[in-house]
Amino acid sequence: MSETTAAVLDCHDVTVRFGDVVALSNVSVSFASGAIHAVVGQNGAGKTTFARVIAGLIDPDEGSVRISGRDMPKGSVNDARRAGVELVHQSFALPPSFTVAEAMQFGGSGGKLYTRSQLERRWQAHLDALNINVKAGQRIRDLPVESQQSVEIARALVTDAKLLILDEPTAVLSPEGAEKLFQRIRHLKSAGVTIILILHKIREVLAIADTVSVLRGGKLVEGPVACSGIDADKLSELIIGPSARPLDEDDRAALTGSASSLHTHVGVSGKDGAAPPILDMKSVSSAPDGDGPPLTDVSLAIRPGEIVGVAGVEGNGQRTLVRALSALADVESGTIALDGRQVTTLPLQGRRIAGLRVIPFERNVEGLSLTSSLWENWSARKLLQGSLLSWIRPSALRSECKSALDAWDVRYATVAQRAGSLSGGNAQKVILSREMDEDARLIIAAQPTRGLDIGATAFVWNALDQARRRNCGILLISSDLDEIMDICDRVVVMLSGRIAGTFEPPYDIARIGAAMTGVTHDR
Amino acid sequence: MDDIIIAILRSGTPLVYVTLAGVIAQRAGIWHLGLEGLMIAGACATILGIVFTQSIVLALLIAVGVCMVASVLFWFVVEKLKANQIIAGLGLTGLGLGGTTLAIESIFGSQAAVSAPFGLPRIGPFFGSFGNLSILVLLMPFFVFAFWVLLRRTRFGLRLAAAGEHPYAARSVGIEPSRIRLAALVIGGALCALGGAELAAGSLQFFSQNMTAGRGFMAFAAVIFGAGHPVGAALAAMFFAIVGALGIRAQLVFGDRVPHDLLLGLPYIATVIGIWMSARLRGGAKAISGFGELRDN
Amino acid sequence: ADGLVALVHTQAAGDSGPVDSMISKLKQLASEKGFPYRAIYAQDPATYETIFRTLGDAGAAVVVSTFNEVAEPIKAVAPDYPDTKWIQLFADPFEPPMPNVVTVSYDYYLGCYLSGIFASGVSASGKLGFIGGISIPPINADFNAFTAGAKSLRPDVTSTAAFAGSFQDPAKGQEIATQMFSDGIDYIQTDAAATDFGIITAANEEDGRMVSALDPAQFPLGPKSLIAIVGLDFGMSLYNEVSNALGDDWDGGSHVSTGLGTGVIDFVRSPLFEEDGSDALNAKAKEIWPEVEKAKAAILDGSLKVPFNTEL
Amino acid sequence: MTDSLVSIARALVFIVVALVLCAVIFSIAGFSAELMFSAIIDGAFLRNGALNHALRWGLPLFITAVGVAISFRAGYFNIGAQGQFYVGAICAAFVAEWTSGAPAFVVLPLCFLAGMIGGALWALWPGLLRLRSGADEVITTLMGNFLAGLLLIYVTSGPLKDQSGSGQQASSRPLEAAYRISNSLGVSPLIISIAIVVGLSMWLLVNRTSFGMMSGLAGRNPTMVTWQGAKLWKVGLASFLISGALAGLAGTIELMGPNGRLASGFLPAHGFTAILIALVANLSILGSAVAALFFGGLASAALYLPVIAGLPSSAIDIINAAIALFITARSQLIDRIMRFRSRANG
Ligand SMILES: Nc1ncnc2c1ncn2[C@@H]1O[C@H](COP(=O)(O)OP(=O)(O)OP(=O)(O)O)[C@@H](O)[C@H]1O
Ligand SMILES: Nc1ncnc2c1ncn2[C@@H]1O[C@H](COP(=O)(O)OP(=O)(O)OP(=O)(O)O)[C@@H](O)[C@H]1O
Ligand SMILES: [Mg+2]
Ligand SMILES: [Mg+2]
Repeated sequence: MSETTAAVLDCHDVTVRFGDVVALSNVSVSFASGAIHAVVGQNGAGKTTFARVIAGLIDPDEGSVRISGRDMPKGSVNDARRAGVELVHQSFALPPSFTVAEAMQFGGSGGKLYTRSQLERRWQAHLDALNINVKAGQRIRDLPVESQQSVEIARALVTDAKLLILDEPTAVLSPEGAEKLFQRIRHLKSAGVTIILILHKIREVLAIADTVSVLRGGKLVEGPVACSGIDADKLSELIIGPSARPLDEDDRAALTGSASSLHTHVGVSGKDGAAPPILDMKSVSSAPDGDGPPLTDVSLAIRPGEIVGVAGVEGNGQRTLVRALSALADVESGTIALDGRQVTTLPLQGRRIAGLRVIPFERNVEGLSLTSSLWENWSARKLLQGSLLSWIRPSALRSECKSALDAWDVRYATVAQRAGSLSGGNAQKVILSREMDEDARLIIAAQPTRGLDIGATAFVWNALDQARRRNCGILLISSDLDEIMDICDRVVVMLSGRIAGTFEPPYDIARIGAAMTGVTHDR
Repeated sequence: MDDIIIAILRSGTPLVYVTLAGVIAQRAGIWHLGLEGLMIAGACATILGIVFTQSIVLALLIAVGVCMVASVLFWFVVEKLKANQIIAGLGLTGLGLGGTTLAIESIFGSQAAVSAPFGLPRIGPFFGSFGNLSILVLLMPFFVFAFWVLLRRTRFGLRLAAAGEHPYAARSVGIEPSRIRLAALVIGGALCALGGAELAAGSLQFFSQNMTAGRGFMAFAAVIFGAGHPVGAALAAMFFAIVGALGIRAQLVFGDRVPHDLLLGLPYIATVIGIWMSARLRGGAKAISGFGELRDN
Repeated sequence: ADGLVALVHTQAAGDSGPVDSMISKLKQLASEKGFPYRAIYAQDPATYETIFRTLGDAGAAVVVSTFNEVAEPIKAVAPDYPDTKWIQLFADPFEPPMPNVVTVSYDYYLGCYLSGIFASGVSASGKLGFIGGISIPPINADFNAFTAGAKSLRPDVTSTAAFAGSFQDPAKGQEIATQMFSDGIDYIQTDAAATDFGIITAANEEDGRMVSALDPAQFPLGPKSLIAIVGLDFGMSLYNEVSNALGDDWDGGSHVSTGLGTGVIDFVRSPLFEEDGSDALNAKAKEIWPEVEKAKAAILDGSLKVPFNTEL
Repeated sequence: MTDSLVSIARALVFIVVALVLCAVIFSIAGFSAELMFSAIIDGAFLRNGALNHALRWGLPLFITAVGVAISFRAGYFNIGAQGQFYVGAICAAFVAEWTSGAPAFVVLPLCFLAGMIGGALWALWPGLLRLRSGADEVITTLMGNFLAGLLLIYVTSGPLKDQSGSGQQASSRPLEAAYRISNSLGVSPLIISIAIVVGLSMWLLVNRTSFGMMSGLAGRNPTMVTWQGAKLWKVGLASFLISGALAGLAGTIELMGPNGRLASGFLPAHGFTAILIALVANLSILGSAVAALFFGGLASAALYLPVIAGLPSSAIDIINAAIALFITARSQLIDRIMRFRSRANG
């Protein structure tokens, strides 16, 4: 009893500043050991920064951190790790050229001198024990983000962690994946590990966490409070704060999960079957392309004002689909038509001019140049509409960018700041504001709400809805079934590069799930 | 035939040592264009060491010490003062070339070459016509192997690579990239010293200004050629040596018909072709470019 | 600086040959006569003129420079600084002459011609080698003269040229020489400044390998291999010219043509080799020497004209 | 504004650091440090015509540096400026030789055209190798420099050799006065205006065209611009060609201007200094202009030093090297001070 009540983590008056941005201000919180603590908050609220402070990656400007009663010297990762703190980054914390085994090894202890096979055997065992199915010999860069994350978790569990922090672990996971993760977490909890979970989905918070704490604008506005004592609406209130505009009912319902049982989606009137499709893929097969299987005989039509969702376990060809539509993966047979115009051989620039817009999977690599200014990132699309020598007026672009970012209420200091200094959620909004412009015709949205807070997520959904009302066609790839079932007019399930099934509302989650896992089903 | 192999081993060995230095630095995330400067410093220190201490061991220790100190300076400028690696490296090279010349000038009152009474120990008659090669030639393969182990089969090697490829990931497991780089550069300094020693005292027993004649840059080329892999880079270095030998052969054979300057260019042309080939084999994309960092600090 | 004497050398010091000897002689003269001096290495042709002007502005009394590359810059600068005396060593006569410029030419290639004759006598294989720093006209001329000399007695000899690509790369020199020797070449004439050290080292590795270098100082480096040198006493010549210039009987505008005749250039056998070298070779050397002397005399009395050809 | 202030302050501070380091080395080697300092200041800034000298060396450097900046911005580390500079000069020299006798208004444009094309071609092949096969441009351009150096030796002692007199020098015939665009002091209205035109046009290209922004983005994150539909190879090739052409232009200026002839091994450090300038200027065009002027002054000081301070050439090399070692350094300390002051002021 006393063991569980003892505080494993004490933060006292922790303040972190990045230049003029105050990421955390006077956060004082203490977490009891042996429990699962959720930390929630909007994008840019300071969650990741908080996590990094505990992990010793960021040396707070003020305040102190005590772990299981011992004062941590400021910003020392080693001390934090010695005290049993492990941080699972959502992204970028594994050297791409490393094999999984090497990625496990380089942070760990022991094995000063090894052979490849030793190393792989050693870590394969570890991975299997955590039933993570990646080969220890695979290179990180060849893994889809999902597997990268499981590898990160596996790495965090190499040493016997006492305090495990996961930064938005579910953002990249399919519902099943998330459920698996939660089981793993509960298992760890029962093994006496304290877990801090940074989450966005309130449903998940309530499903797994013992306590929840809320950060807003770098301040701790609530908690840790027992989840038993708080309900979804209250929590979303706390996260968004009084200032922000309230969500409309069904969005909130979907977000907080209170209504997640009934997916009675009603399409908009604007869409009529007669209109010629905006996207018309006819039995497209592609060459093998990067990770995931090639497309085989994929036919898909999207009519104006229609949102088509692509469900499926990650790595079943969704990426190839997006790349093929973006003319980045080469199509071997079949045809692609945009707005009734053949674009099968047209390069991406041409397709974009024809109205194609892409919100790519990898926000920080494919979507943004983190070291370039916001306005440069934002203007990229416009620039490529014309010839390379066409004239530009930076001041004009800056102000356009500014108004666009404000319209999407991105939290940023100036349009001249580096994209890399935005929190992930705000970074995503920058991309959305670039890709969802007036003259978009077909919008491909790959995981558009991954890592976004509930406000931002609702915002994206509204934006997609607006686009639909403008009679755009929208292809939404998401590993979040709820999201898909909630906003899509039609859902196709991809399985190993093929379309394994098409579903119309009202959706039957069971049949979709079956299709995703390849269980044969009758239509 | 033996003579040719001997000549290749002689011209290749110094290059290999310096290339290894470049490899370890490159893997730690530093594009080391100071190799030339460290190499010449090593050569000069070795010869002066022999002249003044009459002991090859002391001479080597001095050379290694000098190059290590210079490497620490380089590290300080690049890591602590955040100077641009490429430029700072070229600066280090300039310091090496100018400093050694100034040294012999102020010591001997002239820039004339300094000759040493003896050089590195030879591997001995047991090896027949190869007996005249220095022990560093004999040790070279072992060094390459040791480096392969160090960089590809030890945790230190992994940490080095992590620090170079993804400093943030390194930091998040408690590795201090800049410390790792210090280690890498200091080790590299020692190797440059050996390379310089072999060049000046392996069979020559002379130091003359600028005697490295661009070998440091060829080593740097070998690093990229070998895609930062110790064995690959060492092979690339030997490839340069072979091509150099062939270039001479070409002069002797075609010299009367083809302009000598063109024949002198053959090694460089071959290097370009080699790079091109290896890039094709590696599918291009993988060609190292540490350019992101160069732009973004 | 009053009475400043400056040497602007266009080849790097440290060649243990011409440049070093000029510098040391200048120092010697400076200490004897007590004038301030500068030895300036002008590596970059684009800077010659600027350096000369700077010296002129600094009021230098005498400016000595080397090789034909500096001719144009001197022509451009000398008239603007009439009080400065300009001496160009290794030069062609100016047309028209300038009152404050003295040009000195050397027939260094003739020394190489004699070396060729000598080589044809001492070489057993009849295969001769020539290693230069870079393939530039004066060096090419030396090689052509060397070949001509050799063939003048033994038309059947072959002579091969190779260049190290640098005057400062002994290791390269050694590699080239090694290959030459292993091709059966047994006599190499060097013409590559510091690169020569490697050539001599290569020659020392086996008996019967012969080298002819540039400077007496190199004799000790190869007592068994360095059989002779094509000496060029640049230093002495600089010493004389500067002394004249500082004296009162300096005749500006003149052209001094010196070399074989005045002993500034000569082909000299190594006394060390005569002691330590193989007797067989020394015997051959003695045998051929009269031919060398004869050719030298013929050149001096004008009965023998050696073509000066700067093309390879 | 404050940023440029900061970087200038930085550069200056660290140049002083470098010079102090040199002073230490020299006093160990037995040369007078204060003589060195005074000579540098004097040679670079104070003596009469100092600005003129700085311009003579600085203008061509500026032009090459702008080219370097263009290719660096696009993410291609083309360190082949030296070779492109040489090949440009060589091509111009050949054209001047062939058209010799024709009126200047015919010869000059042809020479400049030839020089720029030559430089561009010498950048083209590394560019193609990089863009089509991913062959690392650092090495290919480095090798390109070596090769161009040999080519220069070859043409100056072969095809273009000045046959006058005993024909001993490795250099081409002096150009007829009519074809010179400046006297040997190397500053003329034409050269200055060429530099200005290059500076302006390239500034516009970089800051006012989508090419400029695209290359900037591509240099930082090629993947992202690919997803925007950019054709990387277009941007890349253009950058290579422009940088080569500008280096070639600089070579032509040196040939037709101050040098008036092609000599083997002339301006061996031109390319390196240009790279230095571009990086010190943080790849900005305007910054390059300032930096070029500064390094021009330094170059003329380097010629002044051995005469006045009697420093040996190796000492000059050391000074340049030390400056290169430190000039791109930045220390939080200075930045803080500067930021603090700028806050205080505004
Ligand atoms: N390295 C950095 N440099 C500058 N500003 C930063 C940096 N990291 C974070 N910030 C800023 O600090 C604030 C908090 O960032 P943080 O990433 O902690 O938010 P978050 O809660 O993780 O957001 P998200 O939900 O999107 O992950 C944001 O305004 C962000 O822009
Ligand atoms: N390598 C890095 N160095 C410094 N700051 C970084 C780095 N990577 C990310 N950041 C900052 O840390 C903050 C958190 O980003 P991170 O990717 O760690 O998780 P995140 O904020 O949750 O991102 P996402 O919203 O994509 O999940 C961001 O504000 C970003 O500016
Ligand atoms: Mg975060
Ligand atoms: Mg996030």
